[in-house]
Amino acid sequence: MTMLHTINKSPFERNAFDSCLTHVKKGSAILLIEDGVYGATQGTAGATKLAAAMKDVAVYALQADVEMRGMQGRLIDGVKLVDYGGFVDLVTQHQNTQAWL
Amino acid sequence: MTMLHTINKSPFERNAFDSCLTHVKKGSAILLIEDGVYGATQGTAGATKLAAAMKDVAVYALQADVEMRGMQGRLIDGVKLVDYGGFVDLVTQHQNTQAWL
Amino acid sequence: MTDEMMEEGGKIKKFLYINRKAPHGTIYALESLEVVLISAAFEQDVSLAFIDDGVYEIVKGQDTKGAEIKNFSPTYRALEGYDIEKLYVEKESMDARGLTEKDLLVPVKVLTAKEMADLMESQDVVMSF
Amino acid sequence: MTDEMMEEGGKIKKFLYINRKAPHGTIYALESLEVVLISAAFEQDVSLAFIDDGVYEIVKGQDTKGAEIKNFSPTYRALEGYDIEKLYVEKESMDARGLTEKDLLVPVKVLTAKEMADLMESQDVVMSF
Amino acid sequence: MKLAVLVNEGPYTHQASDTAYLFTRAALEKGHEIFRVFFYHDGVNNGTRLTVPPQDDRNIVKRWTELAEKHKLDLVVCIAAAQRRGILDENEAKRQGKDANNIAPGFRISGLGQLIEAGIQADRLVTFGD
Amino acid sequence: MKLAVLVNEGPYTHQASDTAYLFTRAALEKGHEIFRVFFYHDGVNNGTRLTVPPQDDRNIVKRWTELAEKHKLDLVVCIAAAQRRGILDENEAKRQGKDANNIAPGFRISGLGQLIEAGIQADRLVTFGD
Repeated sequence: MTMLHTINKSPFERNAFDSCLTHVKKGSAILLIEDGVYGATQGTAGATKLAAAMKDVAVYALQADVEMRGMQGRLIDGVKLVDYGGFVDLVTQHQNTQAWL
Repeated sequence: MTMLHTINKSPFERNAFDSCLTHVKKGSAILLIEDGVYGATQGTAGATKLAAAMKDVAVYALQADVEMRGMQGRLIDGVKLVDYGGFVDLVTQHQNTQAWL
Repeated sequence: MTDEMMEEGGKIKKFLYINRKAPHGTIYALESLEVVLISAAFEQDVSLAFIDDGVYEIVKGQDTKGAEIKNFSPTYRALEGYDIEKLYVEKESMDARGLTEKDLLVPVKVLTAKEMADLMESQDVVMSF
Repeated sequence: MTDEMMEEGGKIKKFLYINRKAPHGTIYALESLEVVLISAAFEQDVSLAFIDDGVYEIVKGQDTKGAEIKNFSPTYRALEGYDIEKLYVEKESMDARGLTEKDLLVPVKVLTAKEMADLMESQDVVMSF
Repeated sequence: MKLAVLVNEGPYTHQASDTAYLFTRAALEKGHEIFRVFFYHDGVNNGTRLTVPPQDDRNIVKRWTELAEKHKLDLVVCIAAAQRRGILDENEAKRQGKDANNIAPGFRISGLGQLIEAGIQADRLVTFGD
Repeated sequence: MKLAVLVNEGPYTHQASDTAYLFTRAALEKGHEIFRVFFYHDGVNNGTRLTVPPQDDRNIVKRWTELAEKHKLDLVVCIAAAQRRGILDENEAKRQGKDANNIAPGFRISGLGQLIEAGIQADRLVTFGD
């Protein structure tokens, strides 16, 4: 069984990002939405942690949230962009979803 | 001129506590309210930083908020407890107030 | 799905309620507890997890008189009467806050973060507050 | 108080609006901007500070079409027309986020955290969003 | 697949209610069934018909109402959370002795049991909040 | 001294409105003048008369109304923030074509200029929020 973890908080402001990375298991997926997308931006401490986690975990980001924050072109390699339909697919493809609020 | 800084966030959950400590100047005061009182509890990383800041800055905590969280008797030495009237006095005694929300 | 059929034809699912926020500063802890109490009537397989600031929810000695707010912390003690007995607390979260099991209102099982991650993956429904 | 008397008998105070939150995830950035725009009519001495995630508010290239939300970021460019020209950004906050002045929508003055602390202490009214 | 959605924050203040709406719409477009959208905590504030957002911005409440009409969605506002925050329908207003109500079309007020039931009946429950 | 208070969060959801109330009451007890209490962001939700909190808990809206009556407090709800969130008085409801209003006694709806004015006129402005 694998899980989908969603993160909607900036890694600079809240501990949700770090707490999620502590609890994500191999084979699971992380979807960054809302302010969570800042966690995948180049040149930040969060992205370094995320890159390390990406050996075991698939990382996605919601495209509309990336663009509304002007972060398009700034994400680290390996983060896959999805639209809202892709978000729905990730939910149905995983056994359960945990929102790191 | 000296300032009163209020912190109402847990240092574990948000960056308000750390950001306040970065911006507080010698002679100013910090008042911990609401979830901010966790920042002064013994045996935590926040309290170590706060103790270092206390050489230059007076630190207060709102008693009602300490008690409602069961943290009475757990605060580090040197943190002065005030009631809501004491909160009012701190506001009037300092030139301005910045709330680290 | 790990559904089992009950005699009435209903499903039994594993529900995990994850509490990550401090009490009082926001209402999430209180309203999470209200969900948990209601869930007891549905005869599901209910677990509660306390991680990060959520461990503060079940700290002893909460006294809300000075803040003139209702004290809901004794309600955690009532969970047992609703047959909600699987309470898990994360060790790393307690350690970082200078807390031990003796500081808690209710009997709990202490899990490491790794064990907590295993628990999450074994659930059908995870609600986080 | 550093009040000065204007001809009309009014006071001029130093107002500092501190922006510490990312835009879009919450409404604080947008509603803070609404306060700043209104304040222009009162002929006070207005400064804006962007620290922590607040620096994201004035990042270039924000495109809100996909999220179907109104894009308010161009409004920061209009501040100059309201004679609101003192915009300060904290260097440490930009550095931690991999941002430079070239990434910003509007001309700003970059301050260190220490200089930002000095700015705060020199104000009459500090509002934080 | 049968999905349930939990919305924990009010309109405009947090992006959560926007994301929940766009997720729900996308799920319907993909042919999934939305068993229920449950509004809890400040999420109950999505269900007031008294909002008047700026004309050049989205109307979050109206969007929910229209989506519900189009797809026969079950939009449930938690009664306990709604009472604390002042969201009432006609029955509740009468029962509580209030002189007005503010629930928006397409929403109904009910108990927390509806959330648990959604967790049981739906194949997936997705939470949007702060 | 002359104080002004800014409340940025709604009742119950965040402790901010409790702290603001207890601070304001303490300031009045100490003989200070409260120039104005301004409600912004979700703080406007403090001004709805439709709340029905549990009987064994505090009634946050009623407390503000009573404190305002006793001390002739000026409780101002920001009109722009209120429109987004569905807080209306009778005039606003009429102007916007809404069939109900929900403002609580003792509160009035006005513009953001009232907040700036409070900052100018009061000796201190204190902010409570999230």
